[in-house]
Amino acid sequence: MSEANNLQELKNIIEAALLTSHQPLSLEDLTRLFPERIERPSLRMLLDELKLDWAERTLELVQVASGYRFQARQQFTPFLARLNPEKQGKYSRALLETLAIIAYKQPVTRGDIEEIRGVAINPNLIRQLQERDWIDIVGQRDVPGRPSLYATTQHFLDDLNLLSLIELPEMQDFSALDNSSLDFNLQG
Amino acid sequence: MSEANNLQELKNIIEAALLTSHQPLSLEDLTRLFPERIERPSLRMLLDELKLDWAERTLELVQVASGYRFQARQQFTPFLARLNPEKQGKYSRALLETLAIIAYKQPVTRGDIEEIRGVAINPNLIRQLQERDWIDIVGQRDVPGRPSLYATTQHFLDDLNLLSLIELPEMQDFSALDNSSLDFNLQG
Amino acid sequence: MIETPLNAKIKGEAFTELPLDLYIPPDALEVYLESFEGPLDLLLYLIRKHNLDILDIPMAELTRQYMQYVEKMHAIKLELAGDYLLMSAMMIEIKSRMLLPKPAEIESELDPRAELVRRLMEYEAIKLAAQQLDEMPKVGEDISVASAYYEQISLVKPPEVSLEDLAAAWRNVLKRASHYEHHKVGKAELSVREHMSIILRRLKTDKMLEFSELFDVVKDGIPKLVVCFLAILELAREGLLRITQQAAFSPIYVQSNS
Repeated sequence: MSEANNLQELKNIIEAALLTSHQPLSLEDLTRLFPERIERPSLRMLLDELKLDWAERTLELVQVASGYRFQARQQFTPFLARLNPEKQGKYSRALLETLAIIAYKQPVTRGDIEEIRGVAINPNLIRQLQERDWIDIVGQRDVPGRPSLYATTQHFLDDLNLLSLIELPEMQDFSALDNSSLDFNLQG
Repeated sequence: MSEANNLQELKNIIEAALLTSHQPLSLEDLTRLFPERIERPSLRMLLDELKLDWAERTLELVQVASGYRFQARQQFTPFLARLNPEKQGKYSRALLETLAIIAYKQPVTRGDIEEIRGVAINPNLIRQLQERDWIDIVGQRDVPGRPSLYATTQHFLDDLNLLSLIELPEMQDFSALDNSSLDFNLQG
Repeated sequence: MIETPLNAKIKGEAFTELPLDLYIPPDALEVYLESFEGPLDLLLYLIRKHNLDILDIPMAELTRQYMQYVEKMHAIKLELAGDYLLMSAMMIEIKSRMLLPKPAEIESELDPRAELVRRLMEYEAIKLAAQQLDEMPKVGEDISVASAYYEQISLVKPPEVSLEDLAAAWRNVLKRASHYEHHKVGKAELSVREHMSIILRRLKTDKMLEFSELFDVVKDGIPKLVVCFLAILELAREGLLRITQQAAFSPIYVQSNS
């Protein structure tokens, strides 16, 4: 087999793998596809080519936190949405606020979350977020009771189409105003 | 938009739907993609074209019992198999509970399962159970969206070494038994 | 401007607008008060509604407003979380500290409101962030990920599931959903459920069957025939199949509603 043929063959295998995988594939996953050794720069080059091949097509090749995946272009969303009428309901505000606190302030304990929201938290919320694989326990805080510390997962980033936490919309963190400026205003 | 453009657009929507669907899509599913009415002969024609478009590519469009699906060509199977050297893990609690609900309450829709468990269900779970050939679709409920009805398969009974569902552990307090009308021997 | 989003229906009518003043239609009161996520949320709402300066909160006014709402919650016996009462106490404390004359040497001490303001701002930021998270496209909702089929030849056996695993899982479901009494399943119901699936499967291949074809009178014993009959009735009740007869004494047909 000529080298060009060989490269095309490798690219096809990668394409078939990405089109059939329901989760993102990392470079490491992709190297596992082949019995012989393949270097990461070659893989990256093939992925770039693949991205170009699909530039004008129905899916796009994107990179998210845990790897590469094909996903339908945005323009098809309204059509595809008609296929799944049993849509999951909207998320409750309590769940979204809990998720936001974990995403922006991680790692946090349940106590931290309750402190920020000013109300006790329903343990079901945490469980729901864990089942969705959006958060998990990354350790315990070294205080009496050793409460669990929660953080968001890679899967959370994948589901929100993000490469890393840095890509989250910036939080308008009013509280980060330093105390001196606050002080000044408060004297008024 | 010219008619040719319009047809290309319809074909793209069908392609995006088939490439991202977890299960085969029937003609009826495909008609649901579009807000306006589309005739079955037109759909069939578009599917034929799509099949041709992909004739030389990594996936093929095939028709199976419950509809159309894209699948990786045979030649890629050995490569794709290397991706999942699944450790003989354990199934998640969510998967087991989903399976239990289908076993005990069949036929049920995804919505039924979510209602009983009180949390949204990951579509991958259903897919995993289908791939294991433990559940399948036995019909659609006649409500808007026509959600699929899932039931356990013969293969599920075989794998659990059961002759019939009746051999599942009984889940009723004996004290609560009061439907004496059904008391005669139903185990036959 | 932050508003408390309401997704409430009262007597079938969507109720999306917050009342402009303190008058709230009696039917709406409960839904309305329940829509606050907690004392901080309620305080933020009051501050925004009355256009108060969050950096210079008039404590007397805010405390008065807050207490009015809390009393309303109390009056309609809304389960009043201790959190709301705790906040009242904290606000009254701040108010009284502000009333005390300050000796010159502690003039530089932090404003008693500082901690409350910090918490309100932090909460407001989180509230906004939560809205942003909600609006982001997500996999499974607005993002569809490629998942074409491929033949799996797995080299390792998939996990085993034992009967005990399954029973334990079902017990767990029941424990959590204890209010679903009818989810308890006895053998009689199980055999009916099994036959429901069997009949639906048959109707998938043969779109329409004569009623009698569903029964094997020769092979099946009476109990099984009864179960089969019950399964047909249950399927019809759940709207999963249709039973039709053209005229009296003519054949009865059963067909899937799918």
